[in-house]
Amino acid sequence: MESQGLLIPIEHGLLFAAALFCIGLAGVLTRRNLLFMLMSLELMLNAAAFVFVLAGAVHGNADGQVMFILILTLAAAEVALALALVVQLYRRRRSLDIDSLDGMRG
Amino acid sequence: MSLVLLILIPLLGALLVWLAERWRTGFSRVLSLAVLGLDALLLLPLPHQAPAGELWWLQFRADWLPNLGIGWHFALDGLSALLLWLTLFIGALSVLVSWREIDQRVGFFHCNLLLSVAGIIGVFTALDLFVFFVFWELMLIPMVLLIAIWGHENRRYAAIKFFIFTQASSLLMLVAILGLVFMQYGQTGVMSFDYEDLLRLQLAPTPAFWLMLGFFVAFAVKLPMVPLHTWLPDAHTEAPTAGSVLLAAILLKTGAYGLLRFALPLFPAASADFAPLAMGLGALGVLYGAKLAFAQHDIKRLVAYTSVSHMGFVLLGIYAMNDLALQGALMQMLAHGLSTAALFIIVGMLYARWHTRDLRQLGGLWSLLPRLSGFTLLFALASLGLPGLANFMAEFLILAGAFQRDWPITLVAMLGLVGAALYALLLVQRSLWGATVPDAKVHDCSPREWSVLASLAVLLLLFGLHPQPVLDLVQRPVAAILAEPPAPNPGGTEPLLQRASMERLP
Amino acid sequence: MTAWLGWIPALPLFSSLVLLLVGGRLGQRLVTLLGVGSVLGSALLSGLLIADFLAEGAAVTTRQLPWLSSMGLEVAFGLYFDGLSAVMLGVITGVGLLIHLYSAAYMAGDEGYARFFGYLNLFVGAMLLLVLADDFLLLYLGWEGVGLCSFLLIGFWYREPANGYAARKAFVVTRVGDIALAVALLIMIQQFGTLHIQTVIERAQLQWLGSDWSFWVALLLLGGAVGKSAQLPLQTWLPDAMAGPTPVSALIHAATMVTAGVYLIARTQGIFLLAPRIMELVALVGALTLFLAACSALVQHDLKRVLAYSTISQIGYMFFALGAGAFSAAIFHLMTHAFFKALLFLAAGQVILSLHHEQDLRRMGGLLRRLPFSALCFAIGCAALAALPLTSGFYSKDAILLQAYGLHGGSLAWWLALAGAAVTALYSLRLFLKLFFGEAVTEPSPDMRPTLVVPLALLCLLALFGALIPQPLGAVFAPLAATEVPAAVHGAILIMPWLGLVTGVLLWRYGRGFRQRWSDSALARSWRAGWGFDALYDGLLVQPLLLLARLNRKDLADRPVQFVAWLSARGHAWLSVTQNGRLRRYAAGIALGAVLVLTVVTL
Amino acid sequence: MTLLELRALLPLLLVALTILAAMLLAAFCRHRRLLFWVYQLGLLAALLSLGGNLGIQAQGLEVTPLLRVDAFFGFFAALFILVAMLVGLMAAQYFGRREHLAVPLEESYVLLALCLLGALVLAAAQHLAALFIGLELMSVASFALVAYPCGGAPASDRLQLPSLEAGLKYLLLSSVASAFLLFGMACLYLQTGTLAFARLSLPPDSTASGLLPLAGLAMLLIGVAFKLALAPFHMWSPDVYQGAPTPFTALIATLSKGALVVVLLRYLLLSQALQIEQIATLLMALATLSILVGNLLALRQDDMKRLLAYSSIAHLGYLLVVVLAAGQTVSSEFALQAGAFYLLAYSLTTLAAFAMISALSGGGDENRDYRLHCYRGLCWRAPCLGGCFMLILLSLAGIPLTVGFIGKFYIFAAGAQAGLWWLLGVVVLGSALGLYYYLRIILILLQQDDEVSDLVFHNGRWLVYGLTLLLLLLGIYPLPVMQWLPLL
Repeated sequence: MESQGLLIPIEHGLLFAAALFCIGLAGVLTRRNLLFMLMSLELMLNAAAFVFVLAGAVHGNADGQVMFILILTLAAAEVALALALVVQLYRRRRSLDIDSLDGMRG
Repeated sequence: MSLVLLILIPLLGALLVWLAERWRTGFSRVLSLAVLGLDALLLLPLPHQAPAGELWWLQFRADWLPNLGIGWHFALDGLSALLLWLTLFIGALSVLVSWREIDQRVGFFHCNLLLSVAGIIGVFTALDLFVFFVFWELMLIPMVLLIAIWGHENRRYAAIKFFIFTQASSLLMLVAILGLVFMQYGQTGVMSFDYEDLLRLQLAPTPAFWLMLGFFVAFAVKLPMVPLHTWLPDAHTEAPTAGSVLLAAILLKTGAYGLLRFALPLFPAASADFAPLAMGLGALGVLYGAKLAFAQHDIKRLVAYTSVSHMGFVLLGIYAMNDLALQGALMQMLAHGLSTAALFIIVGMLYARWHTRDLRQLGGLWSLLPRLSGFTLLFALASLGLPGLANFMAEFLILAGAFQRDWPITLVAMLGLVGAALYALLLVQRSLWGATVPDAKVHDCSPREWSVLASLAVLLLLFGLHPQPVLDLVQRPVAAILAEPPAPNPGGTEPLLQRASMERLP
Repeated sequence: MTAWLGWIPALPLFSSLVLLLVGGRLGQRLVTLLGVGSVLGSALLSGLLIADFLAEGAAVTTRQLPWLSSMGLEVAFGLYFDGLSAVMLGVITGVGLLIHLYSAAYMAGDEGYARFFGYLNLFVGAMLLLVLADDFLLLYLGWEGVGLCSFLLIGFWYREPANGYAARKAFVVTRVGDIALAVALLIMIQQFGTLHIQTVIERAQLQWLGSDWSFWVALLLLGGAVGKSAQLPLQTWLPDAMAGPTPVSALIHAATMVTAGVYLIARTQGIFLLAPRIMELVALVGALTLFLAACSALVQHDLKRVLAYSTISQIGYMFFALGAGAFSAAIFHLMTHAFFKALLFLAAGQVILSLHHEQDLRRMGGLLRRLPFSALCFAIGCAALAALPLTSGFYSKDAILLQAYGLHGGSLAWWLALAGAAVTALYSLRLFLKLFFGEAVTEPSPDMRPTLVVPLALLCLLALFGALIPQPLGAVFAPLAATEVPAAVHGAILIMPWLGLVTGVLLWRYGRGFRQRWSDSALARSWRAGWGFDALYDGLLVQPLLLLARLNRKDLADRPVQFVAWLSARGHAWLSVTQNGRLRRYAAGIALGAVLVLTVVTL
Repeated sequence: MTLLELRALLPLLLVALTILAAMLLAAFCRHRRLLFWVYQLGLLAALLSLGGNLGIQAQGLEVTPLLRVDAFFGFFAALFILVAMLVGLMAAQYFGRREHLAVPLEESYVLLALCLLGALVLAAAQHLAALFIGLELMSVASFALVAYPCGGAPASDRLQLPSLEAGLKYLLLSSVASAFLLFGMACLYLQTGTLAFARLSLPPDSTASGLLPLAGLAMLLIGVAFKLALAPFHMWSPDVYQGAPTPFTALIATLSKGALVVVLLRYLLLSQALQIEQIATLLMALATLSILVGNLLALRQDDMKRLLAYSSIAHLGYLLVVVLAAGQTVSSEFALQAGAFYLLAYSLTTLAAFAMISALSGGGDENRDYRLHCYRGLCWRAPCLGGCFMLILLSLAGIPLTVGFIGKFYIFAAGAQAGLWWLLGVVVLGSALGLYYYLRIILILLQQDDEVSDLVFHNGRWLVYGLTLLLLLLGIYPLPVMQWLPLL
């Protein structure tokens, strides 16, 4: 499916989104601070949203952008809840280190 | 309808017994005896021969899950009648035997006993494969509880091992049943679990072999065939006397019954090809069981391994696939049921008196308990196959039948007779003779114990000298099992099961 | 008359049932009455029947009680009475009655008295069933019943573990023989669909003329006979069977049970005649056993073991006769042997009793003056055993050697039999001399117990004049072609016993030093242990089985099950390590999973 | 939106109405019992409305390209509403006597209704956007439910820390999974050009362009697999199950997993994705892994809730067998019926198990202790409860005369018809392992020992009796339910 109005080939867009996604994933894996994990989480969601916009552009219909907005709302909701929990965590542990939360195992 | 009552009475009886214990201690024993008696009374008036041209004496059909083709289908014929009588008799015996042995939670004990009996009766009469499977699994749970609650030292290990062995193998059978049903669904577009419909199914050799294997493994685990028998010694050693009597006398027979009712008729060709291997395993079982029995110090393990050896004979008989051998196999199931039940009862009595099962501590019982030792001697002789007792008659018929089909394996199995002599006489010599007399001041058989053992002895002698009624009872079912599938097979597999090759002179 | 045939085995069986069930409560007198009375009854009945048979000479069969009718097999309780069973009946009930009388006194006061008579009657009943059986299965029932009773009676004094071991050894070794017999029965079922003795033999002669079925069945029947009659190679159990009370040894291990094998071969001579090679084998087995047992008897120290080996050797003679085709001579020797061997055993019992249960020959001697009556009995018994003229043994043994020469002359077996006669004479003389001459060691109590004298006296008469009893075997066995025997052979047969006696006397008088050296020599020791067969079987079969049993008590088949349990426990341990509660570890799990999934999909 | 479409959507609308009513009531008059009744009656109304438009569902109506209201939706919507009502009941009893702990219960009903709405949307979804909306609606609501206790006044760490930890873990990991899911959906959208559940067809030559749909589908399946806690992505579920309060754990185990299975079934059937050979092998690998890992992890587990988590991983593995069977044309509608019944059986049994635990546990109200040794000798102390516990365990193990057995029988039947012999072998092996730990618990229940155990009986026992009775009845006579099983 050749890109009609697109200037750059789709593969570049896809590669960019994949790179962004992997960076986000790496961020979640390596960072110990909760906030940074949330930020890298946002990164992953935006990477996925980017592909939607790209697809929308390729096929010339607005579904892609609608999905982008939906993803934004989702990200907002999740971050709101996450931050509420971060506050609770900070009040108890005075630290945002995620590894301190390993009470349940086995 | 009375067939369903046969199952319902012990089922309801089980609940009643549990409540009865709360009402008055000791009452549950009498009640469970009454329930079994009632069941026997119900079985008595049933017609004891098939109406003309009909295979089953009595049938009961009803719908259960029509969209899956499952229905309540019970039937009674010679084969199941014989085993039902054995079940009720052994059930009554196990209640009698545990009169004084079980003292805590007696109501729950008898409830499990009756549930297990109900499950077994269901297994022997069910003709719908799904219903058969349900009862097959149902009879195990009460038995596991019996072992787990009232058993001896490491009863947990034995209960878990018994449960997993039998359940996992029965799941294999479920896969085989479903495979069979869906193959028939593929061929005829009708999904039915009924025995008669599945009998008419024509299977290609390879799928038939795998499905038959599924059935065979489940029944081989229950009838302890050698490589899959390791659950038996633990389960028997740890079970209370009533539990091991029920287990040895009846539950092992459900395996053999399954082979006779389902594995052989449903897959005649595959079974015929599989027969040499099965007979070989049977003969191996005879020898291996005898060798292990010979090596045991624990008397209950010794008796448990003798069951492995005797059931090896049954397997040999079943897969010899001619009339003599099959009648012998059924006779052996009956005789083994009686003689092993008696041996376990005696071991229970010894345990009640000296709280030990170790042969090295027992000895010189003849002088202390002459009557009990007399009975032990008699039943040990029965288990080694002394002519004049039922076991010999059965083993002789099996060997005669198996000899015609595959004589080298039969010769190997006959070595088991020497093995039987070894372990039976070892049992007699180690426990009854010898000088080391355990110290306790104990009384000989109480009237209850004496009557239980005497009834078993009389039955063994009766069937040893006059086995004809049993042989006539199973005459027609055996012929039906060996006959080709009822439907005229359009040029399908030619009847492989040739008659016993008896060239009779004119 | 024939209606009573059924009662002959029934009487002892009923009385044994009564004795075993309620024997404990009955007084000693009542037990003796029952025990001896039942055998007396069947003895009288058989006497009448034999007399009747001698008059008319017609074979008799009783009504067929249906026992088993399965699809391919019809078996019934039926008894068959002809010349052969008449002789056997006479021997069993006659000698049996005398032994019962003897044991009433011998076992008096033993706490298992009722149990003893119960087993003895059960034995007589089973033996009568065996002899009168019309169907092989009924014969097999008697066959195993007899084996069972020998087990129970050998292990009668159960407090002594050695007796228990001997009993078990006897039963197991005979069981090996029984299996051979059972296989023969199975072949008959397959070939003829019936086990009725007469029809089987009849059809065998019709159908098996060419085929080698007769070879195999005859061989198997021989295997069964060898097991029960303690012939080579299954003879190791009889010497140990002496652990039982002496009357038991007399009845079972001399007169009746051990001759069951001879009866079986005689009864199925139709099949054996079809397989000449097996006949030669029977003769060879008989001769070999005869010679080996005789040599062993020569060096035994225990009184009863001497008699045991002598029994094995005399039965060897019977097998040799059967093998050579002289069936009637074999049965004749069977009868005479029953008489003098029972006499010897009972006399030995009396000697042992008076020497306060002393059985070792080395501690006996010089009893002539103190035990005159036993000396007399022993003299007659040993003379008959050595086959000196005017005794019954002389006629029967010579008949065997003469008739065997006719049919089988000059073969190795015959020469062995001849040499055996000499050795037999030697060891019977040695036994007599060792017992009643030489210096006295233990002080015996007087031996003239009244109740023991009557049976012993009767047996002495029978041992001397037993040969005169007519044997109605004409109808059963085909008459032998009378072949003339050269005078030299005839002479040799006559001289052999004297040769043995002379050498015995010379050795006793002058060879004291030689005898001492000889009895400690390696050869003597090996002979004493039954030519090392016991050690051979022990090493070959018993030890490996015990080792295997000890090795695998925990049942190897359980290993795979335990391995599966161990494997799943290990699996659980490894996997639960991954659940360490850290979120980043779980995220890493997801990432790894994603990589795994993508590779699976894109490969 | 014609009137007919509105009537078709009535159940969803009624649930949305309950959410609004609950929220307003929670804001103005915080009366716990009133809210409970508003919640239950709202759901009941939705259930009745569902019953009302059976006709519409019979022929199936497409309401906006996103949703499709048909018999398939009807059956599962009813199941989810019933589950939500039962969870509501369990929550009321679980938090019932905890006034002094001041855990405000009112908001939980809002979240429960939200979760239910998400599930209903998923049940009717036939469009990737609807899938996304429903999934996220349900997930975010359940994050809040998991972390619910730490919403109240700051009480002892012992009570609130585990739920906080569980909530955080669930949120973060689930968002990562959603990211995967979205990325996959985006790739599929790039490939097919439409967001509806369109037929996926692999271009014959598997060049680079062929990889895109495969990768997209794989990423989507990763997201779904995480939510269903299938094997490689299962690590979160034990901690979340243990941390969350018991009723809400039940919700996650039954509602969220059930809804996802429904939408997965619909998607795979509409897109015929299972025709693609790699996807079938992927699902087979996932099923085998989760059956083995689930059962192995549960083998020696001591905590009851973690054990139920692992056993639910294994049960989802069994359910994948049905999903695979549904892919094959020969057995697809039988497999659908099998899947529907198994879901019913699984939900009923899991709810009964969690109701049992919430009614009965070690330790007082605050620090509930679900370790197995607290339950030893239960059969002798409280025979009825002990009996119910044994029946529930037998149903989990799939032993006859329980609904679990009929469910397992259906699994085997679907597998046999579709010819998945190897997978059935793994199921047999898995259930053999399962038998071990279920029997181990039964033996603990039957243990006789006399020293006093710290077992505490909370309220909620009648719920357990009711559920066990239902479980037994459906096991003995499941015919009425079987007639309702939907066809796609």
